[in-house]
Amino acid sequence: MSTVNKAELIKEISGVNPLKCMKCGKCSASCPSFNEMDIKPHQFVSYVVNGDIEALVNSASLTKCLSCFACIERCPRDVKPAKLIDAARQLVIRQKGETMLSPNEIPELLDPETPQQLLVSAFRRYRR
Amino acid sequence: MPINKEFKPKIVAFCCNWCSYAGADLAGSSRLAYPADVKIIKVPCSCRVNPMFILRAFEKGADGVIMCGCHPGDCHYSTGNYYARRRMTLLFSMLDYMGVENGRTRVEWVSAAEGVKFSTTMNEFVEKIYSLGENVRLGDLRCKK
Amino acid sequence: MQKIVERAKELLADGTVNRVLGWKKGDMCFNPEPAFFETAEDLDENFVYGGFCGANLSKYMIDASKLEGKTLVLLKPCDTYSFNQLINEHRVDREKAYIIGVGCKGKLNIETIKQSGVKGILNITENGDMLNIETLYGNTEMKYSDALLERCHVCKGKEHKIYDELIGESQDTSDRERFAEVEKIEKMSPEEKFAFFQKELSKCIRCNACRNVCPACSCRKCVFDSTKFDSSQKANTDSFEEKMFHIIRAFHVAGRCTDCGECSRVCPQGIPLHLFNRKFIKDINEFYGEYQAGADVDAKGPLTEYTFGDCEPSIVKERG
Amino acid sequence: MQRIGVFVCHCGSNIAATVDVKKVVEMVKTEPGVIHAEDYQYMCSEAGQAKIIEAVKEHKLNGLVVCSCSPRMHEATFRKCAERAGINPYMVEIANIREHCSWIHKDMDEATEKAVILARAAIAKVNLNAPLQAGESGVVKRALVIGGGIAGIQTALDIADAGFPVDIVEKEPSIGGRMSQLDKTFPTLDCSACILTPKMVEAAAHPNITIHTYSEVENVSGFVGNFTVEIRKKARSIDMDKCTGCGLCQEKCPMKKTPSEFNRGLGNRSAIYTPFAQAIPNVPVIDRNACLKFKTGKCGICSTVCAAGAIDYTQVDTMVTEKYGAIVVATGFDMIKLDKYDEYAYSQSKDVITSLELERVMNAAGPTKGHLERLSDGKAPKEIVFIQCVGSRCADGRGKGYCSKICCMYTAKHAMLIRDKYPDVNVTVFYIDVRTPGKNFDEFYRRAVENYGVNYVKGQVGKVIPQPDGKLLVQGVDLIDNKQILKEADMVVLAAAIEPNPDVRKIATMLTASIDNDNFLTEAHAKLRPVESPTAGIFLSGVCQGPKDIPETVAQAGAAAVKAIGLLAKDKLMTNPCTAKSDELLCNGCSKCANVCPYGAISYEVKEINDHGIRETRRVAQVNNALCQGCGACTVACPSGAMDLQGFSNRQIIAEVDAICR
Repeated sequence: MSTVNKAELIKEISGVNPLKCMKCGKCSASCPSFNEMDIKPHQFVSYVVNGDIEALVNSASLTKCLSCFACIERCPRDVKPAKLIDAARQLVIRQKGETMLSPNEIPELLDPETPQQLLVSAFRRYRR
Repeated sequence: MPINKEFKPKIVAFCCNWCSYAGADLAGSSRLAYPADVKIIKVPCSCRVNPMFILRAFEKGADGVIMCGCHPGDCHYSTGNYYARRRMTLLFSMLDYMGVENGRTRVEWVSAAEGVKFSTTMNEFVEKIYSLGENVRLGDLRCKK
Repeated sequence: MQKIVERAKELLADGTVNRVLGWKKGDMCFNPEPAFFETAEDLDENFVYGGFCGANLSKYMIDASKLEGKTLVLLKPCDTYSFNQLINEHRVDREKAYIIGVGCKGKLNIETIKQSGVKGILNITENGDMLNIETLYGNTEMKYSDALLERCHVCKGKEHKIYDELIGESQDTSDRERFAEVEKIEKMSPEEKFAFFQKELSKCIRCNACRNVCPACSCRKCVFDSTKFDSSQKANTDSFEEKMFHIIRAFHVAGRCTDCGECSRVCPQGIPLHLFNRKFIKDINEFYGEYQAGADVDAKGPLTEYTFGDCEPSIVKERG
Repeated sequence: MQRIGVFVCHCGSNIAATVDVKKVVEMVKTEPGVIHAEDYQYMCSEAGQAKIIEAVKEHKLNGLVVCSCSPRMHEATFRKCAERAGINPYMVEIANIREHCSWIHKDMDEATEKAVILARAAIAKVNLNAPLQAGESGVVKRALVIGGGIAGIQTALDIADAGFPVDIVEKEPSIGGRMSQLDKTFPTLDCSACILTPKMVEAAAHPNITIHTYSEVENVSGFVGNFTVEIRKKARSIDMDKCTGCGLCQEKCPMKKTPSEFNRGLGNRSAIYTPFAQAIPNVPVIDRNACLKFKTGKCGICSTVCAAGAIDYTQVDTMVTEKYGAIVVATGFDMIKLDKYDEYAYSQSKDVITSLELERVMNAAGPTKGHLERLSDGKAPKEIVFIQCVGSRCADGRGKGYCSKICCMYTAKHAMLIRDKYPDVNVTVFYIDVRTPGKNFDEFYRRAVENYGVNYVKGQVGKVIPQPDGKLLVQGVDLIDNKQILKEADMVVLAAAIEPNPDVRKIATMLTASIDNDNFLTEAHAKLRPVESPTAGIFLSGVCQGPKDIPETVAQAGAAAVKAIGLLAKDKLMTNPCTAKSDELLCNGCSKCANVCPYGAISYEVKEINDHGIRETRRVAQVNNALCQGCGACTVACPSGAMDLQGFSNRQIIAEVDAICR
């Protein structure tokens, strides 16, 4: 898949129009995992706009985002960076040809450093 | 939705001068496209639209008629659209009662600021008319046969 | 009937009224027609009042209001609604009318009698609850209540809404749901509805009887006769025109129609025209609150009024 | 049959790029009534108009169809052009082939076909057009200004100086408006009261100005040049003629714990009060909801102490009815409510305040006598954080979509004033953009940074967290450094968005003036008629039309005044000739039309009619052309078709329908 297509796919999955962003930074200001992230929430938008999806997909932010939705809640332009990162995750999942994780596999994969909230959030979002 | 390429619907849109016609102008200056099947007739107010005009359009082969006016409460003449609302409600109800598909008639309140709404409304309406197909129930049957 | 004639003669004699508006005998017992009477002799000779006097006389008062002096007009309970509506629209002059509210126990429909299989009717006489029918083929009888006009089955009541004096007893003959027929059509599929009206309306010969008899359809010149809408009167040239005519006719009287049923009574083709008017009445009642045209002389009428919270036209779609 | 000329405009490439104008010309030539058709680059230009005039002369045309931009743009131009060519201006129809065609369609064939149909509809209509003559109506030489803030005061002064009487209606007990609440004004930092109060005094003393304070417009009828307005003067409970403004009543009033609206609820006032010391008129009002006398019947201290005997508890609202030729709306603005912005802790901490509240705090007559202090504990703050764009530029439905325009500048002002007076206080401003278009505005902002050391941080604040020790933890971001910032502040100031005064919608409805979704009044033309409402005779002054600072407001107030003066200076106005007209021969006299007329323009006359030889006395409808605005409600209410609308007649509209459905 070309980078252009991936960027389009991210927009489609997330339902977000990144061009609405006015670069105010309120997402990064709200983010509880800001310091853990290599690509900061307000930067997600420009990565999608510029089509640099590879970097986004490989970034630590993918796992560090807690899906707490503070940025979605507070974004004044309705851009919702968390939805973008979420779409990037979906992209990874779909690439691997898997759409779900069996609960039995989890203990093995579990990193003790992983925040609780991320786990809860992941279950909330990916169970089918 | 399968679109019949042969079918070019005729759609008459009555727009009040103050809000909806200006809304259509705004849609134009914002380059918000909607199908060319829609032709707009300017009236001073939605209350100028006589049911006769709507029936006449159907008689002459229109496939859909839409009336747009200022939002209730915003009428340039203060009360015109309130009367229009009652008139059109009763007329549409009667057409429905007589077996005319109720998607062929529509009233939408579009302000001068709602170019986007004007365009989306027209797109929806045209799509609806395409899905209903040609207006065989109301047109001049004998001439067409 | 005799009481009415006596009183009419008195009022003519003492100069209270210059003429009497009533019904005169027709060529058959079942077709009396509206007429003006100016002398006692004329009254004695030609006046009639009976089960077949269904004609609503209020519309004739438009012309009578322009004549010299007062006119004695005989109104049945349901006719008084029409008269009130005409006062509301400044079409008749209350001062020019002397109203005798006449008793009514429901009016008869000759078509109903004929449809029951009775042929060659010579004479029909009322006998209490029964009708004695003389025919070429012998005598028969029928219950009075079985021969009523459609409108009498949905009678508005025995109360006269306006009168100067009352003569005779009235009774409420309603025994059907007023909107039952309308509801039945509303429940049909669009195809069935269309087929129903197509069938009924294709019978229309544009004789204009419905329009000419209607007390609400009283324009000096109908839009279908004038050049104002490029719709001047002519025979229907296409299948749509009769629909347009009947929709517009009903629309023009919407909120003004008292549901007197004259349109259906006079239609020579037997089109149930009241179904249009009654649909508007039903909608008005549902959307804007109960309204009976002619019940209140000072009412503004539902189509010349509004409230901020009126339903949107899309209700037609939502209601399904 | 008319002799019609069709003129198709290219509008440069605006139309010609998508519509084959030559083909349109060819196609319409065969339409009934069309004698001549041509196209031109710019029909509205002088050269284009000259072509029209030439064609009228050459072909003896009596009707024109111009296929061009929206009639809202150039209908008036082409009507004037027709007049110059010697034909009636109402014999012109516009086919809108730009906004309704070329601009929205991409396919050339499709757009051309539609343009031809639109032209045909216009031609069909012109075939039925009749020359119309505009009537005349008089002008009442008096203006009404709704709102007594700086916009209203300036407009009133300008109109009054031109020699016309003006009434100001202000709903508060004093004129002065928002500006009277401000401490200093940018970019010069002069004291707001010092420049406003002289204007207030001037307005009060002006022989041509009448001020109705504590009053509201209750009803408006009529039309341009001749409005009738009912004004409710709310019961002040004070005899304005007797009151000397000594202030003793306020001093003695026992009910001193009522939140002061003027101080944005940060301080208290008495139940009998003037909003502020320099109030005009300097006559208090009794707040009947707060007054002990009105609540319990016991008290009456103010009446006892008033030497002038001015207190009158029995006063009731009075109605004043006055006629005006022009009405200026100057209803101003308020700050938005911040209840949807929980993240800034506005409702949780007294030390999170709006900028307008800060104005009161900084003002010497304010609740803290001008000392900068925390409202929670009265301590002097050491760290102050300003947050920009709170509720402005929001597309998420919580705030306003527009930029409030004034916040960047007033925040720079606040920051500068604080740093000037309290150099030990650190000031941080979180901004998205700093917008400083205006004379000396950017210099002002740079001064705040360069000379006063205000710390501007590009980024937003995500959250303000009140701490147990009373401090406020501000979590923001510095987008330039790409760092999240956690900062302990003593005070947080929110630059809340401004919104039009909520009452304006009610007023706009009364005036039938159009208003947008944000409650700003719409101007007749966004660029060319910015101080007029589309409703004739209504003018817009100040923030009711859009966000503005003081210099802009004053400029617009002057412009609105000039427009109003231009109207009042006329002796006669030409009326809209597209009015309803009743055919006496068809009229039933049923009153349906009069029932729906919003202007009371229809009356009934009993007169003798000659109906094709039959002479009869009939009751027939008469339309007052000066009152009729041409909406057409009556035409549909009329069952017989006797009532018709000139310029939009039944036959004309039907001809258009037929042409489109052909």
